[in-house]
Amino acid sequence: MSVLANPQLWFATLAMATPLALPAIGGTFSERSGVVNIAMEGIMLIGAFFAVAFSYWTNSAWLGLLFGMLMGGVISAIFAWAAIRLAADQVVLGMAVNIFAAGLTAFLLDTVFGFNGTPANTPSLPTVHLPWLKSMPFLSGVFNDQSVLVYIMIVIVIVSHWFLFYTRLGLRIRSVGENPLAADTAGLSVSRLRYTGVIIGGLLSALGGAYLSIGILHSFDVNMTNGRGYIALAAMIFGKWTPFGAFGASLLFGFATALGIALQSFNVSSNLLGMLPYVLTILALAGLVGRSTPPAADGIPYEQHR
Amino acid sequence: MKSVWRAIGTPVLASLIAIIIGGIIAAAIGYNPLQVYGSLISGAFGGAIPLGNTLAGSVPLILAGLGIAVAFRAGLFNIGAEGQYWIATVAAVWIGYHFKGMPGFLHLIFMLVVAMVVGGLWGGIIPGLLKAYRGAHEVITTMMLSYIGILFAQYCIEPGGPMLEKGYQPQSPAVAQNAWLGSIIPNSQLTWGFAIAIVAAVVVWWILFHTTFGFQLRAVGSNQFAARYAGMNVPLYTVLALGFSGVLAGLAGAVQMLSQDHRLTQSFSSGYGYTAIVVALLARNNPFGVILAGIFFSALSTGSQNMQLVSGIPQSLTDVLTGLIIFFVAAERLIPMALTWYRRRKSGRLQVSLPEGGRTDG
Amino acid sequence: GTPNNSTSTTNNAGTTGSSAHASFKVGLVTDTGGLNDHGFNHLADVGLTKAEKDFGITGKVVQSTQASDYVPNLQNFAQNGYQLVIAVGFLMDGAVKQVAKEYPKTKFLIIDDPITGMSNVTSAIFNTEQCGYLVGAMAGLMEKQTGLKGINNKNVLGVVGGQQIPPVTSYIAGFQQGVQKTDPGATILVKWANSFSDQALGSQIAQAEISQGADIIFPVAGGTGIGSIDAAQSAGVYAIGVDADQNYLAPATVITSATKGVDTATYDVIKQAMNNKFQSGIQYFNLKNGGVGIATPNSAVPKSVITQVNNLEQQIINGSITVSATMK
Amino acid sequence: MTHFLEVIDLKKHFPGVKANDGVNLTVKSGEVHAILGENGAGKSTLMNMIYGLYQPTSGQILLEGKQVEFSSPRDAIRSGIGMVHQHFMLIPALSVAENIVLGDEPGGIQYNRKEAVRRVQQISDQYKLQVDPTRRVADLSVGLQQRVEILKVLYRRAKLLILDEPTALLTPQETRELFEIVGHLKAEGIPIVFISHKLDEVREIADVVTVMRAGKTVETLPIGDATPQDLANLMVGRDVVLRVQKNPIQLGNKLLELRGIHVRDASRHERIRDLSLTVSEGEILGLAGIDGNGQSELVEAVAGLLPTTAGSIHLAGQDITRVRPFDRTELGIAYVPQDRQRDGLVLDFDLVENIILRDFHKSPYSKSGAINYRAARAYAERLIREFDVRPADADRKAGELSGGNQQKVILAREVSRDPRLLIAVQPTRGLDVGAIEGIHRQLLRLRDNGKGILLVSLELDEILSLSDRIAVIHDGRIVDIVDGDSATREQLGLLMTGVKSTAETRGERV
Ligand SMILES: Nc1ncnc2c1ncn2[C@@H]1O[C@H](COP(=O)(O)OP(=O)(O)OP(=O)(O)O)[C@@H](O)[C@H]1O
Ligand SMILES: Nc1ncnc2c1ncn2[C@@H]1O[C@H](COP(=O)(O)OP(=O)(O)OP(=O)(O)O)[C@@H](O)[C@H]1O
Ligand SMILES: [Mg+2]
Ligand SMILES: [Mg+2]
Repeated sequence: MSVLANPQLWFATLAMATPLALPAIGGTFSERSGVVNIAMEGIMLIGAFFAVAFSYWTNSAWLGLLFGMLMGGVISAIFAWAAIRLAADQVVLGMAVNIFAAGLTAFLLDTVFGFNGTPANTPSLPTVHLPWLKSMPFLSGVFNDQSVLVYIMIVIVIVSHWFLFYTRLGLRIRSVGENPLAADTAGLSVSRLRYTGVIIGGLLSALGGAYLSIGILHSFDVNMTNGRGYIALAAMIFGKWTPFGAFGASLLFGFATALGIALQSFNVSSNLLGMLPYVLTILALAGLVGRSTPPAADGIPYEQHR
Repeated sequence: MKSVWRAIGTPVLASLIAIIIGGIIAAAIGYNPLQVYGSLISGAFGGAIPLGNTLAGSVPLILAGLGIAVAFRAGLFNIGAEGQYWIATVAAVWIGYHFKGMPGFLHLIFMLVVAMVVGGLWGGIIPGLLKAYRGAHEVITTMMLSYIGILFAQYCIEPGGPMLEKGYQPQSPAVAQNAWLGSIIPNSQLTWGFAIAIVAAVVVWWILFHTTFGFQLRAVGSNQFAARYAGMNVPLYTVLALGFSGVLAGLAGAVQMLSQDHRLTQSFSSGYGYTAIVVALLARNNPFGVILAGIFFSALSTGSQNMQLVSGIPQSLTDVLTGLIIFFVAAERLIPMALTWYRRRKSGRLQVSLPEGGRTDG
Repeated sequence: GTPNNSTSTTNNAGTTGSSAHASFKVGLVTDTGGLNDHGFNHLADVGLTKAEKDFGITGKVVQSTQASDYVPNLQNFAQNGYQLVIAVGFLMDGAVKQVAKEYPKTKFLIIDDPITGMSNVTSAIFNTEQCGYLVGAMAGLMEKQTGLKGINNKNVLGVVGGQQIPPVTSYIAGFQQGVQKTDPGATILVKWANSFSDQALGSQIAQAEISQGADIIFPVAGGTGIGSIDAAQSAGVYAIGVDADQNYLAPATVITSATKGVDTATYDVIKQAMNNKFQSGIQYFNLKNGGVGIATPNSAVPKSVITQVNNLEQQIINGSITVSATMK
Repeated sequence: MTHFLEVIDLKKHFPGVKANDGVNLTVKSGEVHAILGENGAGKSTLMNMIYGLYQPTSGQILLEGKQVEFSSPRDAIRSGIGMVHQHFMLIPALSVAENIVLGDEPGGIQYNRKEAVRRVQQISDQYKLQVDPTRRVADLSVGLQQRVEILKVLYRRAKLLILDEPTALLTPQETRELFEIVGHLKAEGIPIVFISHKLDEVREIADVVTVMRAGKTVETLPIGDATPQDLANLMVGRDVVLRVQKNPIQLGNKLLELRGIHVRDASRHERIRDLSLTVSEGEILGLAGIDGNGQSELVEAVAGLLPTTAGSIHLAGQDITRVRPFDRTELGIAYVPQDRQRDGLVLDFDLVENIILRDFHKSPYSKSGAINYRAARAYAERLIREFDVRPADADRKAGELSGGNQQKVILAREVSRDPRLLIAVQPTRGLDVGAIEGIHRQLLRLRDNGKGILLVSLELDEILSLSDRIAVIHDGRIVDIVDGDSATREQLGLLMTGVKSTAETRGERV
């Protein structure tokens, strides 16, 4: 059990959960408004690339972050337009965005920066060190020196919960995802609310991507998200389409990954250890979490007979 | 005639738009769009060998795509065809080299059947049971089992792994050669696996639309409440539909092994399971549409390789183009919408527009 | 240097005229890792590009997206009259064997895979266990030196592996033996990422090793390893680059790199083929012929350490030390 | 009185259907204007255009003399139009209060939940439409959901009110209260458009009535002293029999016996307690009760969709308590479920597939697992003709039919499979008088052929005119069983509140 007592394990849990929790909460916004979003992977890549590229060009990681999110927002707005206005199949669109984003970021990386990527001196976001935690070595080991985005992520979890469940706009977004026709007859603009949900989702997914490229690392690499957007999709469902649930599921994934790394010291096949997050998820899902029911109108384009 | 046009015309037009936009992009970067597309088409269809390779590449997409379409028809999203493919492949390969000296034809059937059973268990029965009795969402379970399946296949041929063959290469022994699927077009990769894919599409179509099994599967998929009231066993059909889906993904793996790879190697990034999702959806989950969509995507893939060779376009740019094409095919409404807009603009110039009351948003 | 030829030389290649260089066409097929792999695909392309510039030949690269592309891509080059086709990676073993048989007039070079008995195929095998040995020895020496900045007294080294495949394990095998030679008491942590492109994971694995006391990290994991170097830099410990000189990633952190001359091998084989000196069979690239090596160490490495490592290098070259390519 | 709303030559064409084909309508301030018409005549379509949900193909809508073009209900709401829709426009996952205030929520950025609950409580008290504002709509019975729909428009304080079949699911008492509300609003000068198939109600409350037929308005007349018969004939275009003749009862053996059953609903609440009931061959047993007293659980238990926690169910002497739903249908039980779109039809399937939804596995519709579509189509086409389903197109998807025609499809399917026992829940909900007549005839024909029928309905008139015996359910128990011929509305109304009458009863106890 010395493995579990090592604060590094929990540090890694939090660090690995962040790039899952952000897109998972983003996806929660999108799906709560009724738009199935499996484009998180692609939008993360976009966010990751443009965050580091603009960090380099503007020489400011914060500006880079802003532009990275902005580009994620732009891509998700286009996605939203096709999904909402053109009532296109949302799953297909999501896959299209993923393929497109993977190609675009790879192409831009090669043509703009060359195969070795952005220079090593590209600025990245600061880490947070809380001196007053010093007295508690374990907590200090878990929380100190995490990227500032880890803290921002925790704030986002709380704000998202408040936003979805305690504000007027949140109520409206949820109602549109449950029954757009009813929301329409209540005088809400279904399309506007869905745009809102999808674009918030895009911003958060891009933030998750930026966490990878300028949060814990200093460069972009082709396909550097490595399927985290898809895991985030699972975390979103696992978390029953709530911010705290998505965060909890992300923590589980982060923990299992970190544990898998830690346990590699014990001479077990790394391929078998790599199964740990997935096995744990299935067990947790089957044993504890139970049924997760999506928003009733999730994935169904709202087509008015106008 | 009109319905045929509606079914085929819009996707074709949409692809054209994507192709034109892609051409503009290519030209802007400095490539000759005509050469780009010429090389794409000739790489995919220009001659017996490219055509054979395109058709060969479509086989796993068609088979896995059929599986995903079946699940969608039952209202279920099987996102884990990739892992079902690999776990079934492991089983088929093991059967293929472990039982030596069987008559080739029987051995072949044996492998296909085992792969289908394993794929069905992995993709269907486990997630199906978890969904039906524990409420676990199939997107998560199929995805997680997919990762586990891929890791298991990797484990089989890692150093010290149970299926590792002695030698420099980290790979399994090859399946008995007399069981390999024979080639249709010499020097191309096309084997009788393509025929299996076509037959599978016909069988799936027939099962979905002409049997009581398919009837119940679709009823459960469209409205499980009405299906319940009609006495159908919804949990059972959840399990069966996912199982059927996994069977087809498993078949895809076995056929690919018997046609192309013949053994487990370290190439675990086929991506067939993901592309097949797009294939199924673009085909509107119609089995015959899956054949066309499978060939279409395979052509994009084989053609893009030739495109790199002839026009020097990097692989990443062909991904951009592929993404655009999928996007526009999905957004097929763009065309009627653009037409309406165009007509309105034309007629708007003739008439003085009326003042509108109370209009706030569109 | 010139690679030592282990098998016969074929001089009947025929079509290549040494004057008409632009008509000498070389095709390069990457494996699914693509040109961004921070590894052999990229380096092979570097070698090809250099050959294009130096000799005025025509070079073309096709990046495979899936395993089933290998055969058609090789065929396509052969079909289009490319005299030399380069297949990067042992995954193309079967594909090269098949296509080389179909196109006996075309020459093939396969990287990292031993194919023998085909007169039109040459295989480049890199004895990366040798350079792995040297960086291992260097790391061990650093560990033993007390008072070096950034080195703790725990005597732990961290290895981050991409996947357990021969091109990776040979480096690590050498590294283990090198450490064993200079610092037998050291602990070597070996962890696997099962990915060559997950920088974030590479960073986490390195951090886990650092938390267990590792102060020199040796990633052999393509893009994943870039993340490990990044983590080492953030934690203020050292790292060792791989494949190419990766010092540019973090000049103060990367003390040296174990290099694998895929670029020079590619370049050399192109030159051989152009000059009708194509040699079939296996060509070994090792310390002796400069096919593998270590990059110039940075200032963190004491002179004495460098001297001892150079010593060991000589011993490997003259055969008094043999390094095994098999991991413990 | 001024012309508040004017509709001029309005047309709405759907692919293949001219839902509205030249509608003219004038609604004056302070009048209750009824719209009558057969199922599919185009009433709801018209209202949806006035409400901005559909855009007209051509024609004009004038509000207070000014032409309006609503691109969404948002615009209509801004112009002061409120509408109760025929099909619920509710969000089951949200609370009652949230559903009601949605679009005009109290609070600033933050949603003021307390204030919303307070306001909803206040109007629900004021209009005597009691619902608990904090409950989830999904947990409400349909009757309560109907109240929520009505509260929604009352909350918005509309200048023009459209009520599209608002009483279909209300108890007589609730209907009374709604009419009082309508009376108040009318007195305030608010015009009300009222759609109903219940002619008595129309006569009671409307000032003017407009009749629609096949997408056109055919006549507008003051209600005057038009009898229900007159109105019925006007809208159907032929003589309609409003109250069908019943033959004397020919009681056979006991068919369905419930012996002391207990049933829990999906959320594990016990909704049926120790209930016993018998339906015999050749009789119609009416089950009367206020909605939400266990009717749906009772039906689901008989169908096998909810397990009984105690007691047993017998069909013709055979214990079927543990028999699977599939086999129960095989044994001859047929259902007309309450929620036709949810439980009765697969809206994406065409009529052929919907008509064989239960019998697809039987000859001649299938043989050893393969479906015979030719036989199925022939059968479907026959039923479409017999039951006058419109449009008579077997290839049409069920979702494209009007509500009344959807109901006809279900009835056609269930009645024609020649069941031993038919359980019909609200079989004529939302149907026009002509269609009701047809369905009542079918039910009686079945009874006269010696089948048993369990008729569950909130409509006392329907129960009274069809039932041989009437069981009254309250809080999961049978309060009493009374004779169908002698029972009165008042007697049933009292029983439905759980008070056992002192009058002589003829019901048997098992
Ligand atoms: N679709 C939307 N996208 C983004 N924000 C929205 C959307 N709809 C409403 N909002 C925001 O919600 C709040 C209330 O919305 P709005 O004022 O449009 O509604 P309303 O019913 O007209 O409000 P009020 O009752 O205050 O008149 C505002 O902060 C508005 O900006
Ligand atoms: N969205 C739609 N698409 C196609 N056809 C439609 C649509 N909505 C209604 N229709 C058709 O338009 C016609 C009029 O339907 P509508 O719902 O207005 O009838 P109604 O008079 O309200 O009938 P009911 O009394 O059954 O409610 C019907 O034939 C119906 O099938
Ligand atoms: Mg209607
Ligand atoms: Mg308002």
